[in-house]
This record gives sequence, structure tokens and C-alpha cells, in this order.
Amino acid sequence: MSYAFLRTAAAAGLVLVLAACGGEATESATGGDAASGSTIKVGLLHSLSGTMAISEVTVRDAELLAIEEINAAGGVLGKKLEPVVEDGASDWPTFAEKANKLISQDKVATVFGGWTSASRKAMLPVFERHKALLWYPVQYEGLESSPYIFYTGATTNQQIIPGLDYLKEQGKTKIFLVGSDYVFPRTANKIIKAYAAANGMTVLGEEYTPLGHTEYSTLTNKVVQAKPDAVFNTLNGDSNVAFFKQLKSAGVTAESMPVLSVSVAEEEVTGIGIDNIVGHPVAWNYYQTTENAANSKFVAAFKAKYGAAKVTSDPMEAGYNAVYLWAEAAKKAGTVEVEAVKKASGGIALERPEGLVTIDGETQHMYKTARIGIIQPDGLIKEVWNSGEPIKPDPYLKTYPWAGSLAS
Amino acid sequence: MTALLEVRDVSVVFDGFRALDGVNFTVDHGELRFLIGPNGAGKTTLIDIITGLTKPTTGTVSFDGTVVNGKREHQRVRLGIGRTFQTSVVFEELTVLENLDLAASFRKPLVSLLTRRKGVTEKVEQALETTQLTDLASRKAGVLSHGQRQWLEIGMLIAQGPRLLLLDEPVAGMSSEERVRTGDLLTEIAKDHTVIVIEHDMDFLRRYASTVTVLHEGKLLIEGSVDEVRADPRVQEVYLGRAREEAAHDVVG
Amino acid sequence: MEGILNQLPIGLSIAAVLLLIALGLTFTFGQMGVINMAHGEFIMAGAYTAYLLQDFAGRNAVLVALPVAFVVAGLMGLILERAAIRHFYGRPLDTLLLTWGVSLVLQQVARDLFGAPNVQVLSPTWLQGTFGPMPYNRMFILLLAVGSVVGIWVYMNRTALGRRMQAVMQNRQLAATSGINTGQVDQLTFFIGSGLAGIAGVALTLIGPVGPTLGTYYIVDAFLVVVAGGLGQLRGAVIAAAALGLLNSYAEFWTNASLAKVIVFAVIIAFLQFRPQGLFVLRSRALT
Amino acid sequence: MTATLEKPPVTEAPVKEPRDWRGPALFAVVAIIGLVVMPLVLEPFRLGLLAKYLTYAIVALGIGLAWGQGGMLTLGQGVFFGLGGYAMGMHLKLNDAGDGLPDFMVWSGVETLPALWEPFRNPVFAIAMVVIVPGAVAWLLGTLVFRQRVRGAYFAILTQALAAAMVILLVGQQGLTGGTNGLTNFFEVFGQDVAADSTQRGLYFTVAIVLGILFIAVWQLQRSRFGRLLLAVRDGEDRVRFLGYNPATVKTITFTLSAVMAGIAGALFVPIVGIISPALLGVVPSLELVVAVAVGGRFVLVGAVLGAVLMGYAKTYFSEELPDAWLYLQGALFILVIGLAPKGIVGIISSVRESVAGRKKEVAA
Repeated sequence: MSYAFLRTAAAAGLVLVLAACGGEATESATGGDAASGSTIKVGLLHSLSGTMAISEVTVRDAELLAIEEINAAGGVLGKKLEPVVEDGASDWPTFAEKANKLISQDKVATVFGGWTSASRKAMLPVFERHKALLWYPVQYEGLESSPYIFYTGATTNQQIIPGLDYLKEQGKTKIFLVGSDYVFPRTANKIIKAYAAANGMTVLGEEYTPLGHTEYSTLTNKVVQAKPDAVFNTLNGDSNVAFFKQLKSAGVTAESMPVLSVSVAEEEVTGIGIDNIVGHPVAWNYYQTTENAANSKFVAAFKAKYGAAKVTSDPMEAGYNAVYLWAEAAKKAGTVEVEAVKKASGGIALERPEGLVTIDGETQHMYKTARIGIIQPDGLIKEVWNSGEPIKPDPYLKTYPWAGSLAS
Repeated sequence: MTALLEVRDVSVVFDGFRALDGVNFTVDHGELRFLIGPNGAGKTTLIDIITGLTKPTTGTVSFDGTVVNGKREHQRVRLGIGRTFQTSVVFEELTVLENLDLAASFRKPLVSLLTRRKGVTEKVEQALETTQLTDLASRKAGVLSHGQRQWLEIGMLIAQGPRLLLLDEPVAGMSSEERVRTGDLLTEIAKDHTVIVIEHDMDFLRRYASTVTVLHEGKLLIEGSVDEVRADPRVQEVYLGRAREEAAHDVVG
Repeated sequence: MEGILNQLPIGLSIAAVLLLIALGLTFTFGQMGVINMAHGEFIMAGAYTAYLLQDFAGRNAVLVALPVAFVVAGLMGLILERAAIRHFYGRPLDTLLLTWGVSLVLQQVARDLFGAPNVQVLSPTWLQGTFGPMPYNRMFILLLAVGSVVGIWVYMNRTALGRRMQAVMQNRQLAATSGINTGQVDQLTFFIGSGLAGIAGVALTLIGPVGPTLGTYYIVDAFLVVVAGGLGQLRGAVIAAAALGLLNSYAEFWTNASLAKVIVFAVIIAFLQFRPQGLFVLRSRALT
Repeated sequence: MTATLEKPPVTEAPVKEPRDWRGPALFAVVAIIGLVVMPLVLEPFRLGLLAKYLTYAIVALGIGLAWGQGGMLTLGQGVFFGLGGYAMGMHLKLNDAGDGLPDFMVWSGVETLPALWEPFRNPVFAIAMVVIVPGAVAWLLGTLVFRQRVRGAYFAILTQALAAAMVILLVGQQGLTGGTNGLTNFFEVFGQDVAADSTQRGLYFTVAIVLGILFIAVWQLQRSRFGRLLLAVRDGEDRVRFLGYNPATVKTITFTLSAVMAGIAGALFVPIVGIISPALLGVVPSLELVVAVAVGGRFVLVGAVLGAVLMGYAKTYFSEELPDAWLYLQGALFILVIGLAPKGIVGIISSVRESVAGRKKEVAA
């Protein structure tokens, strides 16, 4: 009797909860214009759950820090920024759905969001249809220039190509390509092969593994058998942990065969195990150790807000920059209206933690300095090479003759 | 005219254990045959072989002149071999009527099954009457008593309209009253069907059986009339030896 | 040529990982018909045990963690069995879904306790280096798998408890009527099966990421081993793991990692055409 | 019912049975709410979400049929959803591309349109494929697997592995399938601007009507002899063999039907949500829908539909309001439903009604 009663009661409660959810969810949020009232709403759309949460949560944190700092300094156009945070849940249709919600329900002035190329591709049509703005903070595979997206991470000529320049300088001419099976590694490797053909380098092998793959002994065997001078690594996420652990145990060292990674930043180093990756090079535009006043301030503020054990990394810094760059453009335009902000953005130059960043009005990408770093025993990354000056973004590689066939 | 069922030289080996060992077994049209033997003699295994539930290691099974070895269970049913189980399995979520209707409809083309059942067919009606389950027709089979379930199984078998019926211990666990009713049902069915019955109960056997086949340790011990079998010393030994151990449950006359 | 030869030990070491993960599953699956989707999270618990023990044992945490993780994961399994699964015997599909719910919750618990990023588990210095093509840590895992198999074999065939377990596996009702406390045997089986997951988790810290979703990477493959090997069949699991390990290794060597996974799936479907119950089957007369 | 037994009709003459009007009446009420009230009350964004949940409800209907009625727990329903979705997505992509190549092929370095894509230009062919491809895959898997009597948990694991393998296959063929990104950025659906409110409204009506039709069809199927047979197969597959039926055929047909429904849902999902990607085919989305069906009530078709819509809303609501809690909640909900209310919400409602009715009787007596 009591059991049956309990069962019924529990279940009835469940129905009520669900019904309530349904009911409330259908109630529409009524948001006025982004700039009406005393605040300006901005959307933050990253994965807070699922496989990508590991990376994206930190970017959101950096963006929130920037909003806080800007508000402390008086806000934008005399109004405080009000962040509206949504969860993309590591699921591309959800990104599209939430982008739609931020634009049409919350009526935000702009959105900062995304990490994977797939999430950006899913959001792109939403922003283009609604003529709304997205600031995308991660290095990516290029070959895109949406009029409604600002790309604050590196495109290929600011990360991949400098990485190859570095390997060539080091005399590493025989390389092996290892990547996760998705669009960024495949595109990156196409560029690498074209570069290699034009620069007297040889590509000894090209291997892809499914996302989330963790068994790398066969791949390690293939790499070792091929005897390359270096490996160009475009693996993503947890696969890097398995790859570096298994490479290390197969006896491969940074001296005998350096592995240049483009998706391993400060945050991933501990998870991989410092032991397993120390001495290997990485290619980015920013490191926690990058020396300048803006960066000292950023690192200190970030640690003060989120804890001394936290590290800062390139995508976080690019997200942090995005908020400042948008605020600057809005100030220059005198409004948060999308077309005006776009028009005002070209040529805006700010000293950021990574150095001078300038918006290229034509492509809506940034001028960025490429930096190669080596992973240190303390888990941080020390810069050993840089491009000297910010490189003009060239998402379609139009200025590289050898890349002619790539971007038809 | 060939026999309806012919089992030749059938052996079955389970992980080294010989459940059946070179059994030859023939049943003619219209016969009512009883199959007896102590536990583990291979009775149910023999029925499983005939109906296709178990594959013989060697030997052949022919039904009405054709070898059925390669055929699957449902294909043998379609040839006209039907069976019931020791522990009755009826579909508890369905009504008695639906159970019977399902049993009667297997020859219909699959497409015609997409329509709803409308009314009751003759075959089902007959099965209901024969098994005296008419009053329970719209009850779910899940609420039936043990005896009623057995009758429903037999009813389903009748509704199938098979040419050979195999009944595995139809009266096991029944009250004496129910046994009588089942026995009457059996004689009724045997009038116009070929039937093989596995049974332990010698009283029941004496009352209804004509020919009896005795299995022991996977081999065919003897075949003959009830009296012949009772008189055979080997049968007495097999059964008495067991009877001493297990008290006088399965008394041999 | 050398590459081809190297794939042999690599295949075996993949097999060892598969076997370690599948051993516990094949037990609980075989005896109780329970598909424990939370098995992967017990593996994760084992891995985090090794992570936590680093504070005390430093680099040798992996060794200390083996028995501790066995107990930790075992107890988690025991709690799950007592609290939930025992109410669902005979309803394998419901258990599957129920334990999936449990696995979701456990993943989130791990995320809240240890954070979403992967954590660092340093492997002992004496496990660094290679013997021919075979890294020491892979040999360690191989030995661990062999040790577990031998241990289970001895337990099942040489101890009274183990024989009871076999009896329950073969015929639950008969075992119950002959005076075996099947509930107790179930608890013990679940404890051991889950404990083995804990050991697997410790082993995986040597070669893979240690994070909240660790279990999800291996669980599908492990289930395939159980399906191919047959329910509750120790020898079936060993042979199936070896076969799948080698198949994986060579398929990936000659094609690529993505295609290898697809090939493995296709081979298993084809295999089930000949052996629908897996390699080895417990025969029974029960009609379902 | 016994009244119908008076005289054995030789042919199956229809017999008048008292009709229960409550079911159809409820259906009509829901239909009016769905087709009239919702489009008036909800703004376009929320209506779009509801349309999305209704596509899930179509998949759930199929799961309810295969699992609730047929006992086949399929954890790979996402595969069929995806196949239908890709068939539709390919057509939309080609339609947008005109004489050129779909955008992703350009950046994947594909220079000529793969032969596999060519026929999808034709809308009739594409729509046919939405039904045929998922159906054929399910039929093939079903034939291979059920013929060998692989069932229960084994079947569940195999469908799960199928989902995993399919995702890897799709991701690996980037030039052909768009890889992880999948297919997105559609402009037109059958001549209409896909983003326009009127188009989205039209799509909502389409999916609601399709769901209604499929619901009635499955309902009829459930009440037919085939439906009874399916229940029998669920409860005693081996026994059914001895009734002269081949359970493998029954199961394969049912599994194929459920796959076709998932395929149709996938095809409708694409223009509504604007994307189809391998992630939608994976194990997790498939399992989430199974959860939804369990929550709603797996043994009753209404339960499956109700569960899918409610869980869809719950997911959206919690991820908007309490993103961190969603996983806990989903897990807990699942444990609670399977553990305490295996018949789901529908079961709870009916047991509440029964206990109320029982109390009334007590009072009356």
C-alpha cells in the first residue's frame, strides 16, 4: 500500500514538474531593443555541458571578465553590458537554436560564442539571416569570411603556415600528419601538403582518427616506422592525451621527433601529463607567458577572479579580446546597431595581451602575431619564435602562390 | 502408404552427453501414441527434435514422406506439426479469444493481418467449444488458472488445425477433476487427429492409451500395448528402481 | 615488414585493454543478465582513485591504486546492485536504461568533484621505456589482464564461492532450491565485476585521458567483446578480446582508424550470422 | 464481447461492437490545440521549437512501436533519423547550389559532384529516399540479426554499435557528407525561403499533420491482428514459432516501420532546424529519445508522443535556466521513472484515475 502510494506520489510529482517546465518554457521572454533601458544585452554562447565544455567554459569566463572590466570602466556608450549566457551543449543544432533565441528573444546587441568549426557553421546561417553579429574566438581552418562574423582567433596563415615556417627553419623537412577526423585537420593538412610541395618538404604520411579516439598504438607504430623529422598534430581534445601518453611510452621524445601541435594550449598540458609533452612545440598567437603590460594585467585579473591555479590560453585571450574589440567599435560607431558597428570596426587597433591586434575591415579577421612556443616542465609555454610583426589575415590564402588550387 | 511420422537413427549430443542415442520411432495416421520414460529419458528432447527446437546430431525426421531436418520451427508448423509445452506458454496480455485467433490465422497472408479481427472464425469457435473456454473468451489469458491455461494451449493447437499433435505432459500439476476433463478432451481430439502424448501418470495412461513407447537413457526400450509394456521386466526395473527412490508417485500398476 | 610484425604485440595489447574492461561486464551480464551501462563510470572511478592516491604514493600510485580501486569500484557496484539492480532481475532492458541514468549522474558527479578537464596521473618511472616494440606499460596491462583472468579462473573453479557462482549462472532456480543464497552470490558477483572495472580504470591511466567521460570511450567496444564471446564465458571473452584486438590493430594498420571501427562492426554482425549466441553458449532448455 | 460469439460466422462478417469515443475525442482536442491554438499563441521561435519536438515525437512513436509493442529496444534510432535527414539535406543543398557544388564540397576540395549526390536533385527521388534508405538499412540489419534470433540486450547493443559505426563513417567521408559539420546553411525548401516565418509555420503544420497521420496509422496497426501478433512476439517469441509464424519477419517489419518513421522525422527536422550532422545520429541522442519514451509511457502510443514533447521542452527549459542541473535531472528522472513508474506518465495518470475510481466505489458501497 505505502509502496504503491509512494510510487504514485513520486510519479505525480514528476508530471507536475514536467508540466511546469513545459509551461514556463513556452512563456516568451520579452526583451526590448538591445540598447533600450540602462543596459546593453550581449549574448555568450558556449558549451557549458558535454564534451566541449572543458574548453569553452574557460572562454566564457574570460569573456565575462572582459564584460566586468568594461562595466567597471563605465560600460559602453554610457550603459552597462548585461551578459545573457546560453549553453550550446556541445551539440551543433543546439548552437543554432540558442543563437536564434539570443537574437530573436533576448534581442542581444551581439553574440560572443562558439569553439568548434561545426558550431560556427551551424550558427552562421542564423546570424546571416537575422543580420546579427557573432564574435568567434578560436583559431580555425579559414576559407570563410561571413559578413556577420568577426574572427578573433587565427586563420591558417597566422598559425599553420608560421608553424611550417618554423619547422623548415629547424631543418625538419620530413613530416608526418596526424589529426582528428573533421574539417579543421583535413583543411589544415591540405594546406600543409601544398606548402610542403612548394618548399621542398616531404609529407611521409597522413592519418586521421575519429573524435574521442583513445587507442594510438597502431598510429604510433605507423609514425615510428615512417621515421619523420617531426609530426604536425591537429588532434583535438582527449585524443591528445592518449596520443602523447602512448607516443611517450613508445620511446619517442621531443628531441628525437618533435610533435608540433596547434590545438594544445596551457589548459590541456596538465591533463596530458607534463611528462608526456614537455619539450614539444606548439603554435598559437598568445601564451600566458607573453610579456607585455596588457597581458600582466589580464593574467592577474583572471587569476584574481577565478583562482590562482587557473591558466590563461590563446582562445581565452581571443574571447577576452573580442569583447573589447566590439566595445571599441560600438564606441566609435556611437551605437550598437549592427551595420554601424561593422562599418566602424575596420582599422580599430588595440594593444592586447597577445600584442597589437588590428581589425581587418575587409575580412573581419584580425592582424595577429604568430608565436611558436615550447612546453616547459612547469606546464607553461615559453615562446621561442615569432613572426616579428602582426600578420595580415588571409583566410583564402590568396597571397600565397602555392595555395592557388586550395581556395577555388 | 507411408507412416505420418518417421524418426530414423536420431542421436542428440549436448556437450558430450547423449540425450538421444539412435532412436527409431514411427507413428501412423490416426494413431494416439503415448511416450513414457523416467526423467532424463529423452522424451521432451524427442519432441523437440520432431518440432525443430533442437537439431539432431545425426539421423533424420520425416513427416508425411518428406524429410524435415532443415526446416525451422514455424515451417514445420506450416506442414502440420503442432505442439504444447510442459509449462504452458500462453500470451497473458492477449485475451483467450485473441490467443486462439492468433493460432488460427497463421496461414493467412501477412498483409491480411493488418486488418482488425472482426468477429470469430469457425475454427476459433470450435476450439472454444471443444475446450469449454467460451465463457472466458474475452478474459486476458494472464488471469487463467493453471488448468485453464493448459486447455487454452490445447485449444490453440486445435485452432492451428495440425495433422500431428504433440502434447508434453498435458495433465502435469492438474487436479484429478481437471485430469478427467483433459482426458476426455484428449479422446475427443484423437478421434480425428494423430496425437503423441508424453505422460508419466500410469493411471491416465491405462485409461486412454493404445500404443506406448518407452524411452530410457536416450534409447528406445520397448514399444507395444499398455499391457505388453507393463508386463515387460525391463520397464518394471526402470520404473521400480526409480519408484523406490522417489516414493510411489509414478506408480506402475 | 617490421611494421606488420609490430602490429602483433599492439593487437595483443589492445586486446588486453578490451579484456580488462569486458571481464567485469561478462560476469554481471552472464550471471544476472544485467547490462550495466554504468560500468564505464566504475572504470572512471578506478582511474580517479589512482589520481587521488598520487598525493600519498606519488608516481607509484598506480600500484597502490590497484587494490584500492578494486574495492572502491566494487563497493560502488555493490551499492548499485543493492539499491537498484536487484529489483530488476529478469528485466535486462530496464536495467540497461536505469544504469544509463546512473552513468549520466556519475559523470556529472565526477565533473563537480574533479572538474571537467582531464587530470594528470603520472606513470611510474619503471614503466617507461620499451621492450622491442612493446612499451613496458602495455606489458604491464597485458600482465594485469592475464593475472585477472587467472584469478577469476581459480576463483570460479577452485573455491566454493566460485562454484556457487557457476551454479547460479547455469541455473538460478535450481541453485536456489539447492540451498544457495542467490542474492548473496549476486552481490558478490557484482562486487567482483565492478571491482574489475576499477582495476581497468587504473590501467587506463597509463595510456589514456583521465576525465569524467573516460568510461564512455571504451564501453561500446567492451560490449561488443561480451556479445562476441558469449554470456558469462571466460574463455569466450578472452578469445573474443584477442580476436577483436588483432582485427582492430591490423584493420587500422592497413586502412585507417575510422574505417577500422566500421570493419570491426561489420565483422561482428557477420560473425553473429554463424554464432548468434557468441562463441560459447550455456545450453538450457528454457523457453523464452 | 461474448455477445459476438453467438453464431460462428463462416466469413468474417463485421460485428457491431460499442465504439469508445473517448480516444477519438481526445485526439480531436489535441489536434485542435496543435493545429489552431499553438500557432496563434506561440511566437515563431517557440513554434519552431515545438515543431522540432514534434519531429522527435515521430521518432518516439516508432520507438514506442518497436520497443513498447514489439520488445525491441533500439538504441540506434538516431541512425535512421539521420539517414532521412541527410537524404533531405542533400536535396536542399543541391537545390541551393544550383549548377555549382554544395559549399562544404568546395572547402573539402571536391571538384565534381559525386555520383551518389546527382539523383538527389530530383525532389521526388529525395523524398523517396527519405523512406527507402532508412527502411532498407533497418530491413537488412533486422533480417540478419533477427533471423539468427539475436534479441533483447544483444540487439540493443548491436543497434548502439551501429550508431557508433555510422557516425564514424559519416564523419570520415567529409567530401561526401560534410564530415562533423554535417549539412547546414540551407536557403530554400521547395521554393520557399527556409528562414521565413511563413515557411516555418508551414513546416510546423506539415510535421503536426504527418505526426497525426502516423499516429492514427500506428494506432490502427496496434489494434490489428498484426498488432496482437507483435505483442505475442514480445512476450513469447519462441512460442510464436510454434503457432506457425516466423517472429523474425514480424520483428523485421516492425523495426523497418519504426526506422521509416525516424527517417521521415529526420527529413522534417532538417528544414525546421536547419542542420543535420553526425552528432544527431549518435548513441546519446538515440538514448535520450528512448528515455523520453520511457518517461511518457512506453506501452501506450500516447505516452511515447507525450514523453518526446515533454522531454524536449524540459531540455530547452533547463538548459536555458539551469544548464548545470540538466544532466543530474535527466539521470535522476530516468532512474525514478524506470525504478518507480515503469509505465511512465501515462501509467501514473491511469493508476491515479483507477485509485480515484476505486475510492468512489468504496464511498458508494
